[in-house]
Parts: sequence; structure tokens; C-alpha cells
Amino acid sequence: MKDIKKIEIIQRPPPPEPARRTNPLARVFDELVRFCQSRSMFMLHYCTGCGAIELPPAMTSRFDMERLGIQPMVTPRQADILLVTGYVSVKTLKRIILTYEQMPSPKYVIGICSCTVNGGMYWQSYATAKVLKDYIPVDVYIAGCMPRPEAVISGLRALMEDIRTGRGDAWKKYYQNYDFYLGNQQRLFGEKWQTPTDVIAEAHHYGMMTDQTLGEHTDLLEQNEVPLDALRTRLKARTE
Amino acid sequence: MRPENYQAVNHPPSNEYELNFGPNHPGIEGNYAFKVKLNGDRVLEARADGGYLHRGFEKLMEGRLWIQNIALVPRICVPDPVPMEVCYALAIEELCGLEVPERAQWIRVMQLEMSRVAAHLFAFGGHAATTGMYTPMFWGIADRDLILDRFEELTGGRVYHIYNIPGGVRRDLPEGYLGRLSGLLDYLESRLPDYDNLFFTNQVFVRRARDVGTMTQAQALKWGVTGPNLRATGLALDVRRDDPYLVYGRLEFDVPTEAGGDALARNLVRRSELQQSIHILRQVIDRLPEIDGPIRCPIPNPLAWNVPAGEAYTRVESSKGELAYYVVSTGGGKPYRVHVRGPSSMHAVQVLERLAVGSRLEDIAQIMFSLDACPPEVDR
Amino acid sequence: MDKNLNVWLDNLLQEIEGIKFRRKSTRRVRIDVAMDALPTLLELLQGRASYVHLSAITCVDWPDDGEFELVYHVWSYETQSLVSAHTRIPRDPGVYLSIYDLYEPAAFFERDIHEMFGVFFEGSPDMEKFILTEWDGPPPMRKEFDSEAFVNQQFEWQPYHPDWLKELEEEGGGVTTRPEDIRW
Amino acid sequence: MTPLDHLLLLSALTAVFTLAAGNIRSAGWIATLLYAAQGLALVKMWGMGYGPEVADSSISFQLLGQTMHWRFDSLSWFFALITVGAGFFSSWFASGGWADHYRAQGNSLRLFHSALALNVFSMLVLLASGDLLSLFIGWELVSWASFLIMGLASTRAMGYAMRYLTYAIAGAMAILMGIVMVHAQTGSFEFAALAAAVPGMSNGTLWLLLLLFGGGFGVKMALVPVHLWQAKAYAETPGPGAAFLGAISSRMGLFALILVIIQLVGIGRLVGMSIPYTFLDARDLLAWVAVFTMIFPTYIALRQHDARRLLAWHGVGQTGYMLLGVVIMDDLGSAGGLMHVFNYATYQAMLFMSVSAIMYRTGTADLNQLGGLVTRMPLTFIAMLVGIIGLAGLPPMNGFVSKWLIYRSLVAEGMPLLFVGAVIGTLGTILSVYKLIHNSFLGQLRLEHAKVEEAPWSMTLPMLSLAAIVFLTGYFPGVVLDWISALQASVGLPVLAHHLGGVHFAQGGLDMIWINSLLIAGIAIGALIFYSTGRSQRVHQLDNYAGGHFLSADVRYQYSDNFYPGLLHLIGPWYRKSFRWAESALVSLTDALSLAMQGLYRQVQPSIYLLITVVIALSWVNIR
Amino acid sequence: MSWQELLLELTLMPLLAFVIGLAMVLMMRRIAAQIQRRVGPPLLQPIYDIVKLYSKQTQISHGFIHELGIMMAVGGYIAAEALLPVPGMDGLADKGGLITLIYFLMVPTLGMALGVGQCANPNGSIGISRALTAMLAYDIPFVIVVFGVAFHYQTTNLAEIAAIQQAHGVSGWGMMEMPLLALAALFALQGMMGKQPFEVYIAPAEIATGPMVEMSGKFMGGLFVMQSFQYYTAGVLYTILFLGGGENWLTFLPKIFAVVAIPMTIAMLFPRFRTEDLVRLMWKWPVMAGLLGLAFVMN
Repeated sequence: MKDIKKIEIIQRPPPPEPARRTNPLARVFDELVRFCQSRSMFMLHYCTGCGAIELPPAMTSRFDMERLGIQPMVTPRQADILLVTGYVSVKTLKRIILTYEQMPSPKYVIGICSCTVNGGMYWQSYATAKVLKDYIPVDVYIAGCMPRPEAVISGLRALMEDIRTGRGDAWKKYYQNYDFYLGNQQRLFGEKWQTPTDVIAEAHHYGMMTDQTLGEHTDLLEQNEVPLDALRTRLKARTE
Repeated sequence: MRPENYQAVNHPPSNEYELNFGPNHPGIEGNYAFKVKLNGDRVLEARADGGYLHRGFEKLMEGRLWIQNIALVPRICVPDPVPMEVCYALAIEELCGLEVPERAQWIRVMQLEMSRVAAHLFAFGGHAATTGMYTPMFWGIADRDLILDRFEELTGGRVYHIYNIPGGVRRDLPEGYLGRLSGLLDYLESRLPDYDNLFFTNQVFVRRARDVGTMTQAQALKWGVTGPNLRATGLALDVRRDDPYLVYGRLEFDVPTEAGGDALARNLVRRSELQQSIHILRQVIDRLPEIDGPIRCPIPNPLAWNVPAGEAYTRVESSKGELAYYVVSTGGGKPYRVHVRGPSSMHAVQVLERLAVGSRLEDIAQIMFSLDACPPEVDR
Repeated sequence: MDKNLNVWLDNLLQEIEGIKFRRKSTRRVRIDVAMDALPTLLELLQGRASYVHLSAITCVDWPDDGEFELVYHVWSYETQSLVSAHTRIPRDPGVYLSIYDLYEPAAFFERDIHEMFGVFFEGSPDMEKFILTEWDGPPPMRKEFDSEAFVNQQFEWQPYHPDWLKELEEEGGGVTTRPEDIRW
Repeated sequence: MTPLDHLLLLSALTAVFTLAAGNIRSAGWIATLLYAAQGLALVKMWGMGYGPEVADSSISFQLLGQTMHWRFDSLSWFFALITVGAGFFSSWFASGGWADHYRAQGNSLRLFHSALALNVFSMLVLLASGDLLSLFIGWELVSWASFLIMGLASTRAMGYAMRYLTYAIAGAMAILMGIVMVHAQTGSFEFAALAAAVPGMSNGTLWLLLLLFGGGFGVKMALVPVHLWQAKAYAETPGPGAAFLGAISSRMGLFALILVIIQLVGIGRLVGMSIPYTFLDARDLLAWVAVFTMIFPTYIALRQHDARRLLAWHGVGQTGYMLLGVVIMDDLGSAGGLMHVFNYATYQAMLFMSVSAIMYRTGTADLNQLGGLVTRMPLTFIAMLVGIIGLAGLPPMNGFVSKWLIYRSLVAEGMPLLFVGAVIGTLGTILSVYKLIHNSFLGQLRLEHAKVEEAPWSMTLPMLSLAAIVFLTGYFPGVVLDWISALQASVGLPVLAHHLGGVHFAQGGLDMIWINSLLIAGIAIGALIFYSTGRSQRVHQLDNYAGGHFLSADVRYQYSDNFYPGLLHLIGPWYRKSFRWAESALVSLTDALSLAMQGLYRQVQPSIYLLITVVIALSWVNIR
Repeated sequence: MSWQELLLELTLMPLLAFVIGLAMVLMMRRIAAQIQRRVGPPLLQPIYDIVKLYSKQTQISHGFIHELGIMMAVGGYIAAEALLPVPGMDGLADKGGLITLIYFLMVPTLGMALGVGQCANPNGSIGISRALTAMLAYDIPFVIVVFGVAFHYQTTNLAEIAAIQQAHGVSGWGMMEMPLLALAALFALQGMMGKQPFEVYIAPAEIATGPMVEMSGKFMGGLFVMQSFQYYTAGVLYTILFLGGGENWLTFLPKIFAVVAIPMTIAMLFPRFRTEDLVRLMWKWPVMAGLLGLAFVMN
């Protein structure tokens, strides 16, 4: 699939936020909301790889992640953080992307284990994808093989700090640079790759479109897209 | 390479519906999937779907040095990694004709049993969680963590130890280690009545798990079931006893069985094995101080180690059942072929599919967890 | 373990023509058999000699010989010994008979070998892909499939070259002792 | 010409018109206007709804030396209002798109409309009966008219209609026998004569009368041992017809029961008639029959997967509430039971209509082949939603008020087991109506229904008007309770003191205006909270959690069949062991009987059999 | 009562219910943590959760009914709180009594059922089917209890029921006068709160948390709010029926917290039943106890 061109993200200053908040209390309110977001993180119950073995100890009586407001949740709809625990085989990566797109924003991805950074010890495996952040934006990496519960918790605390101070906004990149991520996904999964979630529509709906959201890869998606069925919620945004 | 079909096709007029268990589902152990077709809550068809954890271990091992693979093998089964290392080491030792010093053999047995205890604590905790009782899971995993502490002290790693190398073990026991281990065993034994009261004799649980996923002896033998799952049908078959490796021939232990063949029986077998493992560990603690000697035999430079040509089939009883390695060497620095026969490759695919058909939606997760299937063993 | 049984079995097997028999240890027996005689042998082992447990089927690729070696490991709970029956089938077309009617666990192993090596087993109940459902390359376990080359062609790594690594490289690389110097 | 004459004439005119011109395209609309005119004629008799007025008809006959005459009082007026209303809405529903569709299928519209008009007419005649003889004539008319409309659709429907006829004739025989007995005792067919004779009758005679009349009327009401004819027959009736029949037809039995047993025999007498060797009396017997009528059919409905059958079985079940309420016979209970007649008519008609609308658009009422239609047919969905909330008896709809009244009276009277039985019935209703709405409107939209459109206005408007009635009479139950208290006064039941919002008394009243306002305010606050935070985006139904899997359109994910497996694991064996056996035994018995009857009918004139029966009955009475 | 006072009460009652309900949720999680030998969440965790859920920036809706369901679920409980008399505030208790309240409590369930139905997820539908079955199971003992209490006090007005009990001191509590009914109600309470062993409709390992499966952001937040209302309602209802209601907040609060603590503790010690076992159990012992209690009451 190397024939699908790889593009790079052009780093630009983020588009200025529309100044809709003039109330001085709004800032306090935002702080409060961010604090609550940082203190209540629902993690998705999805053991994508072997690093998941250290999550039960981190959750249960000994390390007790609930102290920090972290709870496991079953479906992506309820979850805030996706822990990609270890190597991602290509088959799993598809599900991870599906799951990630189904999660409501703000959502955070933590790459646990070295395998998510650069393939880890499976660097020569034909079945595992190597660099997670090419496919979905990653907020925090916790390296190690495998990281101890303490490391997991410290990584989560780092994420909490990021959320509290408002730095944890990697999820916006997915909307803003969707073309880049989609391109990488297409290079790996083939040009017919398609998920049920309409990211472009979401980006449009929530006002997160940038000039890098759409591009040649989204065009390719549009070309090859099989309409889900006559129930067309997919998409008016593109024609507009 | 589209993952699934979105194409519009009219539905067949049918009263059945499909439900996907996994890979992202708490009713499935690890990253594994199970598609079922149901009517109401009755399972009509079941289809296992694996490969989410596929890393191509067997291919990877062909591309690495013999000694490098030691770091790779424990990752095949995460909750119970020690048998993987030991089994692989045994295969190389058989190929090279290495004689493992006795002390190393005892230490290996000690680790194997510790790993079994840890895996069983994990297993029934998980099973309890599928029936909605989370307390045993919290307790079990916290207690398992104490064993991981002992592993950490011994090997430096909590989960992946990379401790059993061909020819012996990597380092000797730390000072006072056996005493601390003994204390841990005392603690675990003192916890057993709690687990019994909370879980194993809990009438609601018993009612829930009885007659779920029942296998007969004949079925179990025919389907290639091994380990605790086989023993739950009343057959006292155990690789440790039938095909003794290391010093198991010299140890005294029972092979616990149950007659039921259902989820409850499988759990009770695991519970009894927990006690047996503690019993074995106590024997090790008694005997190990008397056995002096090296902890490994001399081996050639591991980075330039050409293992003699030949093949070896070694079997080990892991916490899930019969684990076997088939290793072929052509005399090179890397294995020519390594085949891992994980016990779960039977349990998680064919046995699970067959037990699930005709069972109820409520019980699918219970069947999966009571078989204690470990998906990475299947996917490799 | 019953020594007599083993002796009886050894005698029996040695008398069968067309198979090569070797006892490696008290519990391990290796048999080499031609591909058309293998099902009969397994039937004999299962029916007459209580080898009811199929432990594994392994496929070994020998591209130089143009053959696949199939190894059937069967275990007897009564004699407590393992027979490894080796047979070789031509690599092309890579078709063989299923032993599902003798041993039901064979279904999984045959399915696995089918997707990993591309050997088709006639009569196996399920030859659908299981692990590599979303893989459309060649059977990966064949020797000619070069995993590393595939990886280099398919995947990318993220550049990671921090200062400390550069310093280390200037000093002569990450490994300070040369391999041949290491002694255990 | 009295107002009653106007009404009856208008009704007859409707029947004649539909017979003559039922096939023209606008026949339905004209018939609808004629029903509206009947409604106006009823409104002219408005006084009956609020006071003890009586309207006589100027028509009368002499038969067997007795005068047959017709009259209207508050009881008749209340039932007539529902009848004409049901006729109006059914006819409206059947006028536009539905009629074209019906005709396109090769059915005769003339037959349908005239059958409907005949039904209304015969029911009005029954309701207007002024003595036992006219009651019987009306009764027979109603039976035959129902048969006519039931048997329209198909041969299968005809089979069910035949079965109904067998039951109905058996019931009619019983009634006739009762009437003959009354005549033997009193020498008159007048109601007053019966009422006067009751105190002098022995308990044995009264029991016989009760069984004969109760059995006869019970067949029409489909009370439990004789309930098997109803559901299938109604389910096979063409949509608006089913709406009409479901709304009111069976209530004729209740009307007659109230008329004869409550009004004439009197509750005091029923309580005095104890069943030997038990603690029960005649009233308890009726109450328990009512409770079983609630429970069994409701749980049979749970297993249906045809929407129309599910509703029809509910129709059987809900009769129980009305009867239960009426036989409690205190002010609250009887008001609840009678109000339930009105409420039930409104939402049952609406539910049948919405199912017909679904059938009109999708061609099936099989709950396993529907799903997800809410996005396609939102107005029909609203109608069904209002209907099921009413049927389940939850606030804020009117069904809640009537059920509340019944429950409250059971508490006040100290009848715990009946109370629990009634609650079991209600819970079963909630379970099965959720199945109905889930399987048809919610869940996965099937691809073949992806382009389905909303039903035409001629169908949605009657449904929505009915929905408005259901909601408004739930909000202001006093409107209906006014009519009911007049009715109670005329029948001789204790009169319920009420106000516009419900009832008020010291030990816990009910004020629906407050309750509904509270609920609406609560939901409004809920909506405020909901809409004041975050924006949401509509996603595709395949963008859904499936354990991390990709869903595809060619697979069915709709959970529909065997909707309550957990419950059925427990009570399923009961169906198999007792119900099924009993039902199949009864069905085959009935079939055998009906076959025999059919054979006889084909050979000889039915009137001869009628005559023979009369002769036998008379001779039996005379011998005594 | 002037309309201003009434309005104040109607505003205060749901607010108080919400705050107390949040505290109950916290208590549940703390109890669980104690039994599981861990620390548990911080004091304000329920608030963090709800604020976080409502502040989600993208949310998934499956259609208007999905949204309406949540509004009904929250709104139904907000409305129901006005019917539950608490110390000093009777609200609208005289406008609709005990029976009305039971029906009111079905509105949120129905709302949730509708909302989940629109999600087109089989897991959710199965969850609802189980929830309704469970409702059928626990409502039968519960209505027996309700009947017994209403008959015993000859009123369905909750404020009056509480007042009658308070008039006789502790010995006049429903628990003392109708111990069997109180026991049956405790079973029903366990089912009503959906706690193990009656937790059939949540069942993560079986149906991926059932009704909540497609709920995200504020939808989920609505369910969290609903949960806290639910605990509060269950606790207060039981307290009014059997523990003498509330003379003042000082005695009332410990009572309601103690009531809900019982199911929360039991929940941690049992797995969940199968659905039919739940129904069987509910129709056996609590119904028997209830009927027996009823027999005593009716004499």
C-alpha cells in the first residue's frame, strides 16, 4: 500500500478560538470543568495487548485506581481514556481506531508498553503495527515492558495534570489533521478502509475543521466509500 | 481489505440475531472475540474469532538467536509465563543434552508452582467478576500481587521474568527468600477460608455455575481438553505426574479431580490445585536449603551458540493444561522451527464453540472464564 | 507407565514395513512414515495402542527439499508415552488428508497450518481463516516469506535518536563487550 | 321524533348509504360525516351525560303480547358516545389512503363500510334496548354484525369469525334461556318487572340466572373460560375494523352485564349469594373471573409476535379491569371500571390504527420483521407511544386514572389478592407493550424499510386526535368522570365525588392536573438540563458498540423474538403444561362444535333451530 | 400553604434529593471499597463524574427518542421527588399518594427503555428486557407491601403514613408493627436498586452493561443523576413506610442512609442470579413473607 502518499502534518498555530466568553466567571467555570475532567477518567475495558495484565493490579485493592477517580468502563461510548496496552496487531488496530472514533471527546489515548512507541520487541513481526501515534493521536506514552502498576498510575497522573492545565488536547488533532491519520490508516489497511463513524461530519458539527481535515485521503475515502445504507446521516457536511 | 461488509443486503426473515462478544467486552478474557447467533437467550451458533493478539511468535523465533528467544517466550501467555520459559529451556536442554543442576531444577519447580498459584488466583477472580461478584476479583488479584512481589525479588521482573535460561536459572535465591515465601504461603492459606465463604461455597454462585458448560469425560478426551478442565470431569491426568519433568517425580502431591465437568467443577479443581501448589511449595522450601550446587551448567557463548541438529518435543503442565514446545534445530544459531502448543488453543476455540452452542447468553462469559482460556496462547 | 506395553509397541512397530521407528527415550518415540501410510498408522495407534490424545500437529517447511514435514504428536494416557509421527508431503500443491475423523483436535491444528503454511487438508471441517482473517499476503510461516523485509516495506518507525544515544554511538555503540568476549 | 329516533335513523341511514354507495371513492368521507352527525345527535342528548335524563324512542313493537321499546339513559348514552366515536374515528381512518390500499388488494370497500355502519347501528339498537326482548334482538344483531366485519378479510379470518359465531350463538342461547326464565318467573320482559321480582327469587334461581346471563354476556366480553375466540378473530379483521371492534364491540357484553346484573339484580343480592363450601360469593366469583381475565390473556399476549394479535390479546385482558372495577361496586371502583371502558376504547383504537398504518406502509405486522421505524414514521410512533403509555396505565395518560381508581378502591375495600392480581396484569401489560413498540419502532431499521414514508394524513390525523383525547382526558379526568357519575346514579351505584382533576378525599386522593403538571415540569427540567449542556450529533445506527466489531448491514442485530426469555424460562412451562393443553383442548372442542353447527346450518334454516331451542326452553320452564 | 412556599418546596425537594443521592452513591462506592479492602474514591467523586459527563464536547445521539428517554428518566425522578414527603416538606404528597408514586417510578424506567430501544443495540435491548422482567419480579412483593401498609394505616397519603407512625414513637414504626412486610420490602428494595444478586440488567460480562451500552456524555450523565435519585427514592420510601419517616433531618438522614447501606453491602457479597432465578426467588420468599404479613395486618 505504499502507493498511497504519505503526508506530513504542517505545524501551524491553532486557529483562534472564537471569543464567545466574555464573562470573567467563565474562566473559573472552565477551570472547574477541567478539574472535574481530570479527576474522573473512565478507562475503556479493552485489553489490546499483554500490558493489560498490569491493569488489574493497578485497579484492584493494592494500587486502587479508584482513588484517582479512574474506573473501568465497558463500551467506548462511556470511556474517556483508551489504554492501548502493548503491541497492536493490525487486526486489533482496526478495532482500536473504530473504538477511538466511537469515544466521545475529550478523549485521551495512553500508549502503554514500548511496543506502542516503536514496535518494541516485535519490531520484525509482520502482524503488528509499529507506531501507534501515526494512526491515532497519543497523549501519554508509558514505556517499559511491561510498565509496573506504579508506572501506569504515574502516567495517568501525568495525563491528569495535562487535562487539568488544558494541555491534553491531542484528540483535537484527530479532527484537525484527519487527512494525515486517515492517510496512514489507508496505507496500512488499504484504500477501501472505512469506519462507520463519520469523523468529518463530527469535525464539521463541532467546528473543528481546518484546512488539513480534508485532503486527498478523504477524497479517496469518499471515492471508495460504501454508503452505509439509505439512512443517510453521512454526510451533508461534505457537499456543503 | 475492508474489515466487514457494509453493502446493503436485505435481511433474511429470521428470528435470530447476532451478538458480538469481544474483543472489547468484559465477558471475554483478553483480546479475543466470539460471535454468537441467538434466539432470545439461547445460543444457536457460536464462532470464535482470534488473531487479535497475533504477533507471529513462531516466525519471530526463527529470526532470533536461541538465547534471545528466552525473552520472547513468556509473552506467549501473560498470566502464566513461567511454564513457557521452562518448557522452551527444557527443549533446548534436550537438544544439547545439557544436564541441569539439581538446585536449578528445584528452583524451577518453585517458580512453576508460584506461577500456577498466581494464575489460578487470577482465573477465579475473573470468573467471579463475570458473575457480577467483584470482591473475589479484587481480593484475588491483590493476593496475586504478593506473589509477583516474590517473583520480582527473585528475578527482577513482576510479570516477565526471563529467568529460566537453558542449562539452569539466571541467579540464585536472595538471602532469606524462602522464609519470606513461606510467610506468603501462610498468608495465602489463611485466606483460603475467606475465599471459600465468599465464593466457592456461595450458594448463589454455586447455583449460577452448576451445569454450565458441562463436558463429559468422553467429550473432554475427544476434544483434546487438558489440565484442570480435564480433571474437572473426573480424570486424574496431569503432565507433572504422567510425564514427569524436573523433579516432579520426587515430589508428593495429589491430582485433584471433580466429577461435575461444569464451570463449578472447574473452579473447584483450581481451588484444590491452589492448595496442592502450596503443598508443593512447602516441600520445595523444606528441601531447597539442603541442595547445594551450581544453579546452571556451563553453556557456550549464548550469542554464538549453535544448537545441535535434531528435534525435541517437551511438555509441561501449565495452569491451563498441557503446554508443549516442538523445537527443530538444523544446527544453526537460530531455531529452524518452534511450534508452541498452547493448551488454550483447544479450549478457546473448539471446546468453547461446542460448549457455547445450546447454552445461554448469561453463561457464555462463564464458560470462557471457567475454561480459563488464554487468547495469546491461541494467537501466538 | 507400563514397560511391557512399550516393549510390545516397539516390537509391533518395528515389524510394520515402510516406517522408520526410533525410540528416543522411554517416553518419546519417533516414527517416520510415508504420507499415504500415516492415517493408517494413526488409526492403529489410536485404536489399538490407546494413543487417544492428539497433542499437536506441527508443520515444518523444508523449501530446499520442496517438502513440508508434518509431525503428529500423539500421547497415550495409558502407556504414558508420546509418539511423534513424521511424514513429508510435497510442497506443491500442498494438499493432504485431514485426520479429523480420528482426532477432533486436529481441526484446529489443520486450520492453523492452513493459514500459516497454506497446506490444504481435505476433509477438515473448517478451513476458514482464524487468526489471519484480515491478512491477504502469502502464508507467513513459509520460509520464503521474509518477515523483516515485509516489515520494512509495510511499516515505518518513528525516528528516535536522542543525544545520549549519539554519545554512546560515538563511544563505540551500545554494546560495550563484543559477543565473542562474553563468557558465562 | 325524539332525539333517540334521530340518532337511530341517522345510524340506519349510514348503513343504507354505505350499502348503496360504499364503493365510490369518497364513501368513507361521507360515512365519516354521517358518524359525526350521529355524534351531534348524541350531543343533543347531552343532558344524559350530566343528569338522570331518559330519552324514549317513539318506535315500539308488540311481540308475544309484550311491548318492545327502546330508550336511552345515562348508561346507554355513555356507551353510545364511545360507539359513535369509535365508528367516527375508524371510518375516518379508513377513508383516504387506507381505502385505496384496501381496494387495491381486491377487497370490497362497500362491504367493509357497510359492515362498520351495521355494527354501529346494531350496537346503538342494543344500547337503546328498553326491555329484555329488545335486548336480545339487539344482542343478536350485534353478534351477526361483528361476524360480518370479522370475516371480511380472508378465508382464515372467516374461520376465526365462524368460531366466534359458534361462541356467540351459544352465548345467545344462554341469554335467551335466561330471558325465558325471567318471563316464566315474572310474566314480563320489562326490566322493571325483573328488578321487582329479584327480592322474591330464591338463591338457586338467581344463580341460574346469573350463570346464564353472565355466561352469555361473558362470551361477548371474552371472560376467561370463554375468551379464546376473540384475539384471533379481532386480529384478522381489517385494520380500522379491528380498531372499532377492539375499542367497543366487546364492551356490549359489559353494558348488558351492568344493565342486567348490576342494575336489575343489584349488588346487595350478589354479595348475599355465597358459593357453598367456600368463602366466596357471587361478586367474588365475578371479581376473580375478572382478575384471571386480566392475567392469562396478558401473558399470552407476551408470547405473540404478530402486533395485531398482541393487541387483541390485550383487549381480552383489559376487559378484566372494567369488570373488576364494576363489580367492586363502590364509588371509586365502579367509576374506575367504567372510565376504563372509555379510556381503553381511545387507546386501543389508536393502537390498532397505528399497527394498521405500519401494515399499510410495510405490509407486515410480524414483530420479527419490523424495527427502527421511528425515524420513518414519527407521527405513527407518537400515536403508538401515547397508546402504550395509556395501555400500560402510566401517567400522564388516561389509562392511569382508571387503573388508579380501581387500585384505590381495592385498597379501601381491603381486597389484597385482587389488588395483586391486577398489578400482575398491569406489569405484564407493560412488558408486552414495550415489546410491541420496541420491535416495531425502535431498534434496527431493516433495509427494506429504509425508504418507508409516514402514513398519509387521513390515517395520522385520526390517530393523533385520539392521542390528544387520551392525553387530555388524562389531564382532566373530571370530564369523563362527570358522565360516569351520572351513569352511576342512573344504575344505582354509589356516586363518585370528583373534580376536574380527579378525586379528592382525605386518605390520599388523586389530582391529575397537579400530577401531570408535575411530571411535565419534571421532564421539562430534564430537557432543560439535557439541552443546556453539550451538543450531540446524530450517528448512523451501524455506528454502534458491538464489542469492538464492525457492524454490517446484512446482519440482523435486532433483538425481537422471544423477548423475555428469562421470564419464560420460569413461566414458559406453565404455558406448555396447563395453558396450551387447555387451550388446544378447548379449541379443538370448539372447532368440532362449530363444524357440527356449520353442518346443521347448511342443511336446515337456522331459524328452525332457534325455534326448537325456544320450544325446549319454554317446555322446560313450564314443566317446572 | 401559599404558592411561594410550595414553589420553594418543589424546588428544594429534588435538589436535596440529588445532593443526598450523590452522597449515597459515594457511600456505595466507599462501602464497596471497604469490603474490597481498598481506599475508594474521594469525597466529591460523584460530582466529578457528573460534571465530567455533562461537559463532554462530542456526544452521540441515536435520534430524538434516545434523548427523550434520558429526559424522561431524569424528569420522572425529579417529579417523583415532589411526591415524597421529607421532614418539613410535604410537597405534593396529598395530590397523589403511594400508588401514584409507584407508577411514577415506572416512568423513568419506561423512558430509559425507549431511549435504549432507539439505540438499536441488542445488548441494550436485552438489558431492558431483563430490567422489565426484574421489575415484574420485585414489584409483586412490593405491591403486597404497599397494600399492607396502605390498608394498615387506611391511607395512601405518604405524609399521613409518616405522621401516624411518628405519633406512636419507635414502637409505632411500621417495622415494629409489620415486621414481615418490612422484610419483604427489603428484598424488593434490593431488586429495585438493581444490586446483586438481582443485578441482571447491568451485567457487564453478559450484555456489556445492558441499557448503558450506547450512552455517552450527557446521556450517561443523565443516568448517573437518575441513579442518585433512585437510591434516594428507595431509601426515603422505605423509611416512610417502615421507619417512621422523618421527624427532623437529624434522625431522617441516618435512617435513609442506613436503609440503602443494607443492599449496598449485600451487593458486594453475591454474584448475580440468572433472570429466572431472580423471578423465582422474588416470587417465593418475599411474596410469602408479604402475604403472611398481610394476613396479620388484615386481622
